[in-house]
Amino acid sequence: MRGRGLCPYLSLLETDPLRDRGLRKGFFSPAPPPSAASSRGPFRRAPLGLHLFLRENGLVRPAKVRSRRRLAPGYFLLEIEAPEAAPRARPGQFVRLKAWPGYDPLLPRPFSIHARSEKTLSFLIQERGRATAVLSRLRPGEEVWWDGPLGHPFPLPERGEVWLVAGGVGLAPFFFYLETLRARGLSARLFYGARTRGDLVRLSALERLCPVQVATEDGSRGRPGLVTDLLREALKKGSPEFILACGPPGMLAAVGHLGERAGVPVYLSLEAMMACGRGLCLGCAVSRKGGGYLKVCVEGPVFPAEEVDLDRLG
Amino acid sequence: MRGRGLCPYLSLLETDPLRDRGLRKGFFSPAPPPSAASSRGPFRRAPLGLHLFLRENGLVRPAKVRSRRRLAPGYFLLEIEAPEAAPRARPGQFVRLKAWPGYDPLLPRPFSIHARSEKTLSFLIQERGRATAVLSRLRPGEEVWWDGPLGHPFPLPERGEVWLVAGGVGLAPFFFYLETLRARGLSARLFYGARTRGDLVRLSALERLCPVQVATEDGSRGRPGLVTDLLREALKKGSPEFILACGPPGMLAAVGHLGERAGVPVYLSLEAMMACGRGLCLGCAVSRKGGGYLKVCVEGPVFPAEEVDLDRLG
Amino acid sequence: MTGSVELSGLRLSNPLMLASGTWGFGETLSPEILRSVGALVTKGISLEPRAGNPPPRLSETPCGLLNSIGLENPGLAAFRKGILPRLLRIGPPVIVNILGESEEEFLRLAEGLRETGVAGLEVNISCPNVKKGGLAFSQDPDGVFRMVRRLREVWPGWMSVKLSPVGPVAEVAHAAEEGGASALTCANTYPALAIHPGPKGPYFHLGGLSGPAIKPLTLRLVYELSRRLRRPLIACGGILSGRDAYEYLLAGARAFQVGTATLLDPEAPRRILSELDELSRAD
Amino acid sequence: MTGSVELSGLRLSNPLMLASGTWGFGETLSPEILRSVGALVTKGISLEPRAGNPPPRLSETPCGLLNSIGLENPGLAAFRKGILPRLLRIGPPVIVNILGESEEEFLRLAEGLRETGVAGLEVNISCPNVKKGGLAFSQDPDGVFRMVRRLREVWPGWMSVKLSPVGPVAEVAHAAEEGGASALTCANTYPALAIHPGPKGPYFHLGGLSGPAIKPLTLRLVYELSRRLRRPLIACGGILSGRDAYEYLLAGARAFQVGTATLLDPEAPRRILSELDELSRAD
Ligand SMILES: Cc1cc2nc3c(=O)[nH]c(=O)nc-3n(C[C@H](O)[C@H](O)[C@H](O)COP(=O)(O)OP(=O)(O)OC[C@H]3O[C@@H](n4cnc5c(N)ncnc54)[C@H](O)[C@@H]3O)c2cc1C
Ligand SMILES: Cc1cc2nc3c(=O)[nH]c(=O)nc-3n(C[C@H](O)[C@H](O)[C@H](O)COP(=O)(O)OP(=O)(O)OC[C@H]3O[C@@H](n4cnc5c(N)ncnc54)[C@H](O)[C@@H]3O)c2cc1C
Ligand SMILES: Cc1cc2nc3c(=O)[nH]c(=O)nc-3n(C[C@H](O)[C@H](O)[C@H](O)COP(=O)(O)O)c2cc1C
Ligand SMILES: Cc1cc2nc3c(=O)[nH]c(=O)nc-3n(C[C@H](O)[C@H](O)[C@H](O)COP(=O)(O)O)c2cc1C
Ligand code: FES
Ligand code: FES
Repeated sequence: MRGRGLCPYLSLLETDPLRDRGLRKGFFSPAPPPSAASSRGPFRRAPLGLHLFLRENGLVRPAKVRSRRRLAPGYFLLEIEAPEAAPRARPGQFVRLKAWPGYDPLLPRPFSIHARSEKTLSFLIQERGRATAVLSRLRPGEEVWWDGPLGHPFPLPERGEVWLVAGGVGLAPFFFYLETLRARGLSARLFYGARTRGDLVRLSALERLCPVQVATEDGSRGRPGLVTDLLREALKKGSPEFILACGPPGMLAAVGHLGERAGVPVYLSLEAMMACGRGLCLGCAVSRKGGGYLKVCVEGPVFPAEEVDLDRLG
Repeated sequence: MRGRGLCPYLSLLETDPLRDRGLRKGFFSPAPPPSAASSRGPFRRAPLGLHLFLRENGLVRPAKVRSRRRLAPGYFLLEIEAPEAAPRARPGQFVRLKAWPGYDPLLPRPFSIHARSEKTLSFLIQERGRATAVLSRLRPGEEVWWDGPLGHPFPLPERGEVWLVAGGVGLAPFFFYLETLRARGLSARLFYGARTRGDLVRLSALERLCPVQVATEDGSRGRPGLVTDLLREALKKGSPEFILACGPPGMLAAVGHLGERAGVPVYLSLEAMMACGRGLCLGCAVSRKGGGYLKVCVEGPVFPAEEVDLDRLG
Repeated sequence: MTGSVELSGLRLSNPLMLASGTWGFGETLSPEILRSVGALVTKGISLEPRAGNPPPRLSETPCGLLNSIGLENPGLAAFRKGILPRLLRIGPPVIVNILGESEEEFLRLAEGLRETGVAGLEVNISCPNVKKGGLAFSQDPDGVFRMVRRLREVWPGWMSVKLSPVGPVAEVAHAAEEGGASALTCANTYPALAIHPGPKGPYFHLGGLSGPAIKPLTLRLVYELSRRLRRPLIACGGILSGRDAYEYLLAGARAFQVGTATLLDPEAPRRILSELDELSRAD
Repeated sequence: MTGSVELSGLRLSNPLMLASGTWGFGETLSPEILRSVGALVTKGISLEPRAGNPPPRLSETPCGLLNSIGLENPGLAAFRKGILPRLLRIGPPVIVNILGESEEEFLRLAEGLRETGVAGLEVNISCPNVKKGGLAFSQDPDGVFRMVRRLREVWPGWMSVKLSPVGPVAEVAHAAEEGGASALTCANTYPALAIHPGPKGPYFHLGGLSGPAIKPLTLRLVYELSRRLRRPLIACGGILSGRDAYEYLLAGARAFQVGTATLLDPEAPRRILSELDELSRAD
């Protein structure tokens, strides 16, 4: 038992579960070529491809907080000075933020761009753990490091209506998106669900941008039940050019299946743990339908639902 | 060369330089019994011994900042709510502070008690590195974790005059001490030196408590030169009951030697890297004259100079 | 999860132990806290007193503490006479951590602690073996097997071997188990280095790393070892919260030690037990 | 200190390399930054493409990053054809990190990269050797010696062996050196574990630890090895600032790699070089 050669050595190394399952020989998943995606709807990528876009536009800056405003218990709006990024930002993109000194927490956190002005970007943030706690206490003038805009923007409709499905703080990127649609004379509907009424934010502002239907699991506001119930009923009476959903994994999977059954293209805005936000680490993988992985930060965050292994969304 | 038994194994372990120097067999240094110290002057320890004192009085609390006031570039006064500690605090003692979330930096930082009111403790802090940078930005109402009071208090004179020697931010504990002396009708003189005039703080407040003589290395205020020059001259003309010094190691060593030559008892307030502040880690060692080590946090921070290996003060 | 645990015949009222070298001899901690822990593991005691290393003995690292205390301790005689009786009166089982530079020294320490009332020994093998040219015991599985076997002849009571987390850890753990250890303490600090600017040029501070930074590493070790050993594991490394302790229990430890946490916050043992208690109710 | 360095015949314009797996293939980094580094060490390339591990692949730990990417890469053919030509046009020497599960795989990788214009290879031995029942190369000094010797027969050019920081590190380093390595990269990530609450119960995330937390450990390793090896050491582990890099150079490294820093901040390589430059002037 003792003696180095005899004792089966402990696997004190990075394990490889895929190997154990015989799935190790797979394929490296490069960004899907634009044509493959566009066969299923107008999923437009940034003109030069995201890579170039990020090189030109993914900027890293220390900046100041412009404002921080509580929206509801557990939710706040954070606005930062970002004159270099604001003009280039597109709805669906995200920014990494770090507003604490030192290495604990280590990773900047990603947040969707909720709104923008000429020189600022705004984020709708849910207080969840340590980093969002720090962000929730920031004051105007305090320093925040930002990196962005990152990720692919949301697709825009050709001419028809978009149906947006938001679960909880998944609402965050849709405000910017709705403002963008409105500026282009495009129309949308929003289905917005949350656990309870206290989790529904920005309702008046949203209602000025498009028709909004609301659902709460506890029935404290709007329809009692899930937001996917609202969508299911709406799909019985009509259909949009496409559906765009952002929210918890269970909701995304349900929307994906609903769209498939109704024959309506669905785009899902995914989340994953991120270390870099720009394709360097390969950490932000989600399972792709048919095998292999998608990288949320550089191939997403928005994906056609049929590319995503909905059952493995987490 | 290969093969475990043949290759001289690397010392991937905690080294023990003392062992290499044949000094490993030493002695564990318990707190010196009161009698040994009092043979050299009225060095009074807390009545029940520091250990009991800490058990009863070394309290750990989250508390709020009362005020933070800039004194000069690089120096500020921080006042915290500490109603449980303030009444028990004695001059010469210190408090550990942590005012940032998370584990980086890991260690709370020690600061001498600069002043106290009925419910607050104040600290005179020099901006030096990461933790003091955070402390320098605290606002009233923000949370700070404190642990104290810790350490032995400064000795009080029987009836004669005390001469205080402060170097730079070594001034910090003397304000509280001077207020205490004054309340007891005891008298003192302060010799206060720094690199330049901008490093001299609280002069008016100090001058209301005792005669103050000042020296700056660049001559921008007071006597050009070191504070020990002031002391040397003063010792030619008179002498105090004892000298109490707080400042950089070089200054402490010089004061120790000056006192020895003049036959005046000297007490030095020492500093050392601290992990615990209450005798648990044995990390705050300084070299004792004649061998072995003193623990700054539980045997000090104030020591009779003749117990300290002045040449090894760092 | 904060109730009674049994480790090869040693029963503790709860799984939290105070780690060697991180609580002094309890003089400055609240008696209530000292009474409340599952076991007290003493500072490492050697035959002769040790003065420890010259300063600096502490460096702060990212989420870590690097120490080179140098195993300062009063030596067996002074410990047995002047300190141990008081420790035994506190309440929890007292486990004496022993350190030596040869097999003989460990044996004499064990002999010298017989019939003193201690609940057990923790054998710190992260020391150089002068009989083997300074090769640390922790790097020598055969040596550990032999020494533990011989220790068992003089110490039939409870005995944990405290592993170093570097080197042939699995083999040493197996060797200790086969030699007759009651339990394994996994693990001691990690060899580390911090470099500071100094008046005479850069200062190289060599020592052992502890604290939050090491938790992912020692947690992995406990996970790997617990699946391969028969004896119970006592986890030690970067436990600062109930959640940290819980993770180690999930990873296979039966009990755990708290070290650096108490240095940072003297209330830590109480807080950690209370947090662990809350977690076990939530589950 | 930010000037040209030479490592066994390979000349770099400065000592900073981008570490394997931490800069993608450069598509999203500023071309200016990519051009400015001393060398580019590619993601680990295997013979066949690898899809990598299922998510989650990342955990945050105290001052650390735990990754289980699973060595996802396009495989030798796609790399050589579709990626390498572009990398070679950037400017700095390109060192291809290769990984295999047997000696033969390493040899074929080396053969497959001959006459491609790469400046050298970095041999990642932190992989299980399927021919030895999964024993990692990094735990098998004899195996490393033999493999490096055989690699030298097919690859006479520059070649660093990238050490794992756990196990018989010194012996493996000596073995690599004797086998003919041009340099040693010290070191890869540390085996680690993070446990997360999950919908189906606690999730055990096994992977490799990098970032600030590991610096004191790898710094110690570099210090110990540099005093015993003849070949130059390339340090890698927790370098996030010029000061960190400087400490490794003081500890005996000739060059260094930056990994996690670039993930956190894409400007890191430029910033670190600039900080190191300032430090060398200050001295
Ligand atoms: C593309 C994207 C867009 C997002 N947009 C928003 C938004 O607009 N508003 C909002 O409130 N939240 C958003 N999130 C989620 C947000 O990043 C997390 O809630 C936040 O990181 C939590 O940090 P914490 O320290 O407070 O919590 P922690 O306790 O540290 O973490 C809680 C959870 O947050 C997630 N998380 C933590 N760190 C990271 C990281 N580095 N990368 C990705 N996920 C992480 C993990 O799921 C983790 O389990 C987005 C996430 C992604 C990936
Ligand atoms: C008993 C005592 C009383 C003190 N009183 C005062 C005071 O009244 N006012 C004041 O400005 N400063 C005081 N100091 C010094 C003060 O603790 C340091 O300046 C402060 O810790 C620096 O922290 P930083 O993070 O800003 O700097 P860092 O860059 O982290 O450290 C700079 C230096 O500060 C010292 N230091 C850092 N951490 C610790 C620690 N945990 N324990 C001890 N020293 C440390 C070390 O010498 C270190 O090299 C005192 C120190 C001691 C030991
Ligand atoms: C200041 C200090 C002193 C220590 N002294 C000893 C010792 O004497 N014997 C021993 O076996 N371990 C000693 N240790 C190691 C601890 O018992 C423990 O194994 C290590 O610190 C890891 O646990 P932690 O991260 O919770 O601190 C010491 C650790 C520290 C920080
Ligand atoms: C996301 C990620 C991917 C990595 N991929 C590889 C790899 O493919 N091959 C390799 O030898 N090392 C790989 N490493 C290890 C790094 O090259 C480096 O050795 C390690 O991260 C320590 O350096 P750091 O602390 O500066 O990040 C990877 C590290 C990370 C964080
Ligand atoms: S977060 Fe690093 S590749 Fe997506
Ligand atoms: S700081 Fe821990 S014993 Fe003094």
